[in-house]
Amino acid sequence: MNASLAIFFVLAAVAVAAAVSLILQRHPIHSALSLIVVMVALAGLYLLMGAEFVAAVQIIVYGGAVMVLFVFVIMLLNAGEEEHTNFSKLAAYAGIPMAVAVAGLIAAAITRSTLPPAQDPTALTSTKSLSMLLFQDFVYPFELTSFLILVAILGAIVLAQREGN
Amino acid sequence: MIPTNYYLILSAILFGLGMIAFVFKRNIITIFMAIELMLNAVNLAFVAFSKAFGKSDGEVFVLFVIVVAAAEAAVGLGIIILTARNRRSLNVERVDLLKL
Amino acid sequence: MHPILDYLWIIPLLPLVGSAINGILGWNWSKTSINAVALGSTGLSFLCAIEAVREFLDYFAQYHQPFTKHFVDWIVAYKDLTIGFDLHIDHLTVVMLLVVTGVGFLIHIYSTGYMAHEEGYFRFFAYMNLFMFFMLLLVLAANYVVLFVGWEGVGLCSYLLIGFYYLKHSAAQAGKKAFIVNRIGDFGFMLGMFLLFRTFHSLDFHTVFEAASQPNVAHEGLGQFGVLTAACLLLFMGATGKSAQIPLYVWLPDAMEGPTPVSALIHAATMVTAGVYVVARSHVLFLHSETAMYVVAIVGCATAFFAATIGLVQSDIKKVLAYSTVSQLGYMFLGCGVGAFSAGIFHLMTHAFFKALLFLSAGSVIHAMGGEQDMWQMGGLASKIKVTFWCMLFGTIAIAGFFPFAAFFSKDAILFAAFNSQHDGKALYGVGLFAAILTSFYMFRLVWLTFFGKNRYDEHHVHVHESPKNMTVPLMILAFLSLTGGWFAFPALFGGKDYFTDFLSPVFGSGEIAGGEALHSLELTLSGVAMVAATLGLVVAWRMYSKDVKRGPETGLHKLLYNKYYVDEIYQAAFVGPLVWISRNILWKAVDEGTIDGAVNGIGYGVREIGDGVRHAQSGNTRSYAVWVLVGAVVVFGIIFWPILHPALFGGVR
Amino acid sequence: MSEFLHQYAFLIVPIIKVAILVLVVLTVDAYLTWLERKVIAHIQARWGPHRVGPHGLMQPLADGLKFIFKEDPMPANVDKPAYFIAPFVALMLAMTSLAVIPFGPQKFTLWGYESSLGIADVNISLLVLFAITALGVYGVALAGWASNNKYSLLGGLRSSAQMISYELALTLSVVGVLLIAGSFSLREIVEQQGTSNLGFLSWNLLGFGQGIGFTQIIGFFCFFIAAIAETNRVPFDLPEAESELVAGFHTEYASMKFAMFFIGEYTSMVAVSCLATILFFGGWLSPFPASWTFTYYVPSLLFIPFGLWMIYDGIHYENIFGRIVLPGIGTVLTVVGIALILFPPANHLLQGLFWFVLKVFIFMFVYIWMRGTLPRFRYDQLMSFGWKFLLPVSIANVVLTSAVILWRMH
Repeated sequence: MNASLAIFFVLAAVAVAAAVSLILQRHPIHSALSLIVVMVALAGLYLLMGAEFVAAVQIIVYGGAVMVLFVFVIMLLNAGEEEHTNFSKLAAYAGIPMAVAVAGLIAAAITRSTLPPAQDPTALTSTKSLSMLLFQDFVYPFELTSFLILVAILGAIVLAQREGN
Repeated sequence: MIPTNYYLILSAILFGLGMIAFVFKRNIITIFMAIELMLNAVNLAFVAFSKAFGKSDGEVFVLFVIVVAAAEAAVGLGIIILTARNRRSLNVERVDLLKL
Repeated sequence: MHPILDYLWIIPLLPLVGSAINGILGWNWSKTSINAVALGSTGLSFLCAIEAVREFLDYFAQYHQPFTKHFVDWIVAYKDLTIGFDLHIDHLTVVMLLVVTGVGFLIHIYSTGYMAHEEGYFRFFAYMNLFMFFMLLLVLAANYVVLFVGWEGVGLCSYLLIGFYYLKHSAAQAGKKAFIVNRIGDFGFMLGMFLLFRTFHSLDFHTVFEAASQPNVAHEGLGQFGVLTAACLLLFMGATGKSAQIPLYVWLPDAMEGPTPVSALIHAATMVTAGVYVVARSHVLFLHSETAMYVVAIVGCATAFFAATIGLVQSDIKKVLAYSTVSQLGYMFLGCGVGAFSAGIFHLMTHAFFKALLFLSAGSVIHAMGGEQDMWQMGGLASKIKVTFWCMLFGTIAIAGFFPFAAFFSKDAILFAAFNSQHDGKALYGVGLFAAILTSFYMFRLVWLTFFGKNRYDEHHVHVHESPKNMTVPLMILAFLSLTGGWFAFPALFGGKDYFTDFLSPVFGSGEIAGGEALHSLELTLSGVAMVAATLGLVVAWRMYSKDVKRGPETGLHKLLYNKYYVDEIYQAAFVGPLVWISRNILWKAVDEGTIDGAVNGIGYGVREIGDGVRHAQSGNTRSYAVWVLVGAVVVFGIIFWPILHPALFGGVR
Repeated sequence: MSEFLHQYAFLIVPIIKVAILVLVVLTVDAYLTWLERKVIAHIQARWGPHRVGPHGLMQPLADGLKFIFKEDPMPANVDKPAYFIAPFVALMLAMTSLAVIPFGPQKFTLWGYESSLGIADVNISLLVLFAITALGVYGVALAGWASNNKYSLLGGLRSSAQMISYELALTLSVVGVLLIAGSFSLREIVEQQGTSNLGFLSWNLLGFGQGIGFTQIIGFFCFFIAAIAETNRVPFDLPEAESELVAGFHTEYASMKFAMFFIGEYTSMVAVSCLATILFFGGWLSPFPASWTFTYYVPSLLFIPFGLWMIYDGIHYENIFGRIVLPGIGTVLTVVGIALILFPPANHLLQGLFWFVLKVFIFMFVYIWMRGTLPRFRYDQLMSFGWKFLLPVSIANVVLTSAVILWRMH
């Protein structure tokens, strides 16, 4: 039970607990907060694995931009408690079992599978090597994503602007 | 020294929770968050794998996933705003006309 | 060096081009330019034909074999079904070629005058040229398939031209009738082709005839008939359709609804003789099957007599000529049937001349009478339209078979051959002779009713006038031809040789029944008898119609004949009625509406019902969609992870 | 005892450092409020606080006591968890952001555990810093939303929008520096600025004498403006615009929770100032070329006169503070000054810290100065400025810098 394992379990517990609370919270903003906690915990796990750049990006983009957008929108629409309608009988009865089934399948598959153990997780992925990979091997996907973002921006603007202006 | 499977199991659990949230919650925004949660779970798996195999490709993929998620959030929230304006409700079960 | 033979396709192609130009571009052209195209193309192809004939004779002198040229592979379907676009010339083809192009050209010239005041001038000539194209294809074909293309094509053109006045209901009906009746014949023709292919694995004339000349094939297979008998009878069925023999002759009289030049070209001179041509072309096969020959002879003879009797009482000038055409075609088949193919072809040629002449003259008469066709509304025209009168008279004498006009020789040859044939030759001869009497009778009746006696038409409305030059000149040419056309056989009378038969001998060769020189005293006698018969007909006609007659009441036999033995009505009752009934009640109501539409609509209903059921799955409720996605995910993961999962799933968890 | 220390030094030493840092920062924040009030007062030709203690030096203490002892009401219909968490988030993040900032060049070894001036010395400290500032928005946003009050909500909305908008500019404006330094580590960035012997000319601000360096003055202005916006200071203090929104997002907060926001704001000011110092002003490097040894005495030359002045000024006051405290501090300063002259090693030890603090102090002063001078933006002006001017300019800066670097490399 060395330190890193302890940290892992703590973070994992935090993440799972936050995810559960995301489900249980009635108010979207609480769900959002829980999700932020999950993300921070995941960032911690990334650090634990030595993927520090990913961790930082995780917090900056997810925590600092995406989730802020969520919170912002929740505030903008002044969303209240969610009402528990059950119009879809299917979702009401079959939904959660199905989700559990999928998760169970994946988990079972993982436990069955034999992976090489993580090689020295403390070895940091140097940002340089990452950027080399990103800008040499994956340069076309990278450019494509930039284009995707451009499109997304346009779409968001078109969607969000009120009719008339 | 943490076995990769731990990470994968954790990611599976988070993914499952995300799916449960997806089918269980009624609020569009929360459902959106559920999707983000699932994406995060996948990211965790990616990083775990990239560490397990000692290649950084997984992390690059994570970056891509994050970017795509950001774009998706921008558009999706735009749609949500529009829907909420027109339907006066954020409950997905009340937004079932297959049109704005 | 044979420039035209090497490019033989130029001959049919020219009319096709003319037809295409006129048909596509000619709709707003002046008549002169349309004439230029139409006459130019046909005239050119006539010249080419002459040149081709010259070259062919030259070629034949060298190689002593018919000329066949393979141009392109047309159908290469089955391992031994390879049909090329092949053209073929031998002496038979030469005759047909000259007749078709020559007469066709003359009739084209004539049409420029006759159709001058008609609507759809360009359409008429486009059809005519198209007809020329198909007819030439028919006569030049080197295998049954190309021939069949021409065969169908002329059928199409005949349909189009019969229905030329498509606003006239009777014309449209006549066109349909012609087409459908021909279809019956063509059905037989196709079956014949299939049978030949099945037997000889080829449809090229050369191959088929080579194989057929083998002694062993004659009596193989197919019940008590030989295959060849069956094939010949089927081909002959096609011939009866196209050449208007019993029982399929009924369309030809109605075909007179078309413009008169059409009647002259298609329904007298060329197309209707296609059947004869096919029989003559396939003589090798026919000679192997006595049954078939006998059938041909019987049918021909019967038709000759039958049609002649009907012709006796018709009042419509063109109807009379139509029935006479049928009867003359009967003669030709009689000739072929008794094995005198050259005689049949000979009569075909002469008939082409004088029947074209008669029709065109009749057309000229009608033209003069301003469209009147009923002979009872004419009379005393001889003095008014002299040229037409003389031409008509020439034609009449020719067809009646007076010496020394064309039919005298040709018909004589046929009757002589019939007389000599082993199978009931005398009977055939007798009937043929009687038909000859009838022929001369109804022809002279026509002449007298039309040209003599006091006129029975209204002077004030009808302004009788002679036709223009471009109509009369072809008449004169044809008149000349129908005088001299028979003189090939002149020497035969005096023990000399029959040049026409001689000319065709490379084709028919030994196939000919050698009536022969030995009996030419008998031949003289028979000719004399024929003369007497013709005169007899003339005299009777003169006695009956020279003094002006009123149209008597139709009673008894006369009525029967006038109504053509009620054949149309019988067909109507026997075939058409039931057919229509079946088509309407079974094919239409039951099969089409019930089964096919039922299936189609049923599918439609089914789809709609299913959609109506499935529709509810798409509630628009995102959560249910999500659950569906999850269901799919379960399945997919189950499949993907199966290899590593099944111990886990079946209690193998440790 | 000592082996225990040696064994757990990796825990104990950081804890000690954190304790010290927190103590110092809190004091600094407190006296920043005093400084602010004084400066603004003088800008506005007033005296400012001068009742509590000499020059009102005891004022921050008094305020602190007041905050502590005030009643802490919980307004009706607030979202309790969020309402409660928000100030902690604000303060905690602000404090955390200081954790990665190196205050000096020295590394010292304590109980066999080597550590540096500054809590954590991670090699992506800049990214961490940005991550923390990125999260900083939640404090304000949550507070505004949770307190169930129109003004607060508007404040919260504004702040979240504003922070998202200016964060981009903030991040992009430092890319130039990153390109030059080729590292995320603040320490390396500082050291790289000191490579050449040119003094302040070689700072990133001017960027002379570095191999591939290029002046980041544009980057600096973008950074500074964006930073002010990030910290919700005048002229970007719309989230708490008194004239429009009473007190903006913290309208409903009182006593200690309010104090937390307050402290958090000042702490982030400090942090941002430190960051600006490090990125553009050479951090702890002295503005003079290292070869000019006499500049080592600049600190003492400042301390001694200031101390003497304090002693002289102190004796005007008849009360205990005047008689004892001020002269005491004055004496200490003087003694330190003299000591620095006498003991060069100590002087050497103190140089970096001195310059660093001095630069940060100047930045703080500029903050206050601006608050005293500039009017507040209108909201739409704020947005259009952020998106249509600041962002393009910083992007242009990135492009320009990278182009120059590329050109210099070949």
